[in-house]
Amino acid sequence: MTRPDPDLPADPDLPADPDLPEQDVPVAAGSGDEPSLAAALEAILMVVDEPVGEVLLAQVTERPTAEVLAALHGLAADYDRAGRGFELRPVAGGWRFYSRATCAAYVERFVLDGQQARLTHAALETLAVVAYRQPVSRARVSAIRGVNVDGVMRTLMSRGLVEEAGSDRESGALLYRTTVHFLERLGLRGVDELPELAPFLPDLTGLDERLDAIDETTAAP
Amino acid sequence: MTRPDPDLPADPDLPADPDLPEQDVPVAAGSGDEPSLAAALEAILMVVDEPVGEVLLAQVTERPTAEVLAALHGLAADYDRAGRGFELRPVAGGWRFYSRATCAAYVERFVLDGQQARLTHAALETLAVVAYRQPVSRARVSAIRGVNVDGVMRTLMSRGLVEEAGSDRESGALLYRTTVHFLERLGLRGVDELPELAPFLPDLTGLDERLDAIDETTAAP
Amino acid sequence: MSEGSAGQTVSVGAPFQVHLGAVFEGPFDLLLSLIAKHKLDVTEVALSKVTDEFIAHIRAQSRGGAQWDLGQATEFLVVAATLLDLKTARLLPTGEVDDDEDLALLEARDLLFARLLQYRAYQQVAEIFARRISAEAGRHPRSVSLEPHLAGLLPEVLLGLGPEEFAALAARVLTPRPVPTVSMAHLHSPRVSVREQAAILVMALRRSRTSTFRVLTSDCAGPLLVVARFLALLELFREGVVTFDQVSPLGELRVRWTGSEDGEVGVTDEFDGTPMESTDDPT
Repeated sequence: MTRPDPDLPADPDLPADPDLPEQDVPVAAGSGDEPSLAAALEAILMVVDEPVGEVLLAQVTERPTAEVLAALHGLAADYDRAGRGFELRPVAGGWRFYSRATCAAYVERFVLDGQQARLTHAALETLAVVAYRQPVSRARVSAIRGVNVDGVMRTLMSRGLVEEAGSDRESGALLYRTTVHFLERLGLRGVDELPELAPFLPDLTGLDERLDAIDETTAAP
Repeated sequence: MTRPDPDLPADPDLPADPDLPEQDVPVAAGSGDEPSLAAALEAILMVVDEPVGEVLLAQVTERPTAEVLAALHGLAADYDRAGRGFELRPVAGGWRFYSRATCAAYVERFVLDGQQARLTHAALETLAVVAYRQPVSRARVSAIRGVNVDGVMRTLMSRGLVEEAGSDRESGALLYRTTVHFLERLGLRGVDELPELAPFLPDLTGLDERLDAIDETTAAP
Repeated sequence: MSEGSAGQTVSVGAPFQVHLGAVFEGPFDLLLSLIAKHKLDVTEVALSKVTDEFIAHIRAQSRGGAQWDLGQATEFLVVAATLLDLKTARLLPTGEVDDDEDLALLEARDLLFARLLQYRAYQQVAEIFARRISAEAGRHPRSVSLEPHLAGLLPEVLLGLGPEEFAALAARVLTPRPVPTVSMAHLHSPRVSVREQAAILVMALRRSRTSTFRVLTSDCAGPLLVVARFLALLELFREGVVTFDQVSPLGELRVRWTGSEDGEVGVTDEFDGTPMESTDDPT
């Protein structure tokens, strides 16, 4: 602790740092008191505790959605370029401030639940099947994976990654889907952002009917 | 507003150096993967709910308090100059990001527009668990609902429906209970007026044991 | 049953696994690993080439004295039977399709092949999921309480429920979800001898000449016995005293006795040695 730095009394009039490179950011509108759109968005996003869609942001700021979207992307790029400790990202259907991954080591000393239990292979595979097939019955997931998935599905539900989604009209089987939390964990805007399954999968026309037959064979209690 | 750090005794051996260089204030460190001090501070403050004091920030970033303080002031000045929608302010107990006062009109409109007067389904369910299990820890509520309830609990508290109720003697976990305001909203005079659950319940025998088991399962890292 | 690595958070109904240095979850996982191990493409050839090893691993599993979940064991058996069929077909002089049985075999092969490819696709996507999740883990969302002056602006909250409805909601939330499977963890697996089971099968088949797997296992008290009978059947097949056929894929597995009317049938006791590092076999 023998650093040469004094315990500097905080200077109330600390001058603006002339070396700061970020003076050209387009945030300041310069038009009197009225804040710029970018500043208004920043202010709103400061108080949200869940992702906010650009449509709602457009309503509140009374600006066209396209303009709002452009401003959001502009801010996000601005933070990235400046290497700020936070980033603005579209996740799970909306925009939200996140701490930057490179700063994770510091943040995690404050955010206690930062370390989430790792998912097993079994859980990840089951999650993948649910994600691409939702809404899907447990029996169907079992048939695709070739193993009983009851335990894994329970784990996924208790982790808030999968939830019930009504029941199948014909069979009455409970159906499952992925949650918003799943999107957040993967950093996806929506399920439509999932990588294409097709490159990994040949044409499997008719396979589902066959799997249904297998469902009946193997899913019997 | 800003004052000398009262927690840190000035080191008499060190010469005062009013010209402490602020090379860490610029956010972009440019030094490889390691984030700059300013970026680390931004990351921490962006995700921490409570104000954080500079001494704690200095500990976590392993930098002298004076340097941290200078960086914080540098960031605050930077945001002010750029007219960002957020500001970094020292309040009682430490530093925190706030929405900027000049953007208040937008933020208020958002809060009023965006947050419906009606509670979400998730919030209602969480409230129900708190009401019938109070005083109860957040972990227990999470275990019962099967999802993380931190955000929802915050909402319930900010809506004045739930409040803190001391801490558990054994685990030290914070406990929560419903408020008088909650009872009023429900038209009841006391918690004892909540309708009995029994007629609605199939059989709760053994539920608590199961929940304890769940607690153990989900609390594991 | 294993190091528990695939089921670290799964306490009930832990998946059925087979050892091959690593832990496998399900027949497709095992098959794909075997194919990868031999640096084969996923083709029909690969399927028939890895058949022996696949069967060997089922054997090794049973030798471990592990408990078998019937639902999961079934999948292994279905795949094993299909693989055996494929292998048998390749041993035939020609690959020509000249009767319904061959057609059914082709269909079974295609189905197995398609399921294997489908499973592989999800396995690959699961890897992408894992990468995304770990990339995402370093980012933390801002999720803070409302600044006090803003919280004061919030309109009076509307519960929208009366006390009775609220109680009903609470009851529903507090009711434990039905547990979909019954834990068998408390059951001890009795020791089962494949050789003994083979003797039972020989008696039954000599009497009836033909039978089905379903009938042959109808008196089995538990999954372990079913598996032991299946393994015994494989042994008998190896001894050349039974043949299998399956009219439709996943349909009834028919067993026909082709051995002698009497005399000893030599079934090895390789399954019946001392259980290996079994933790759940009380012995």
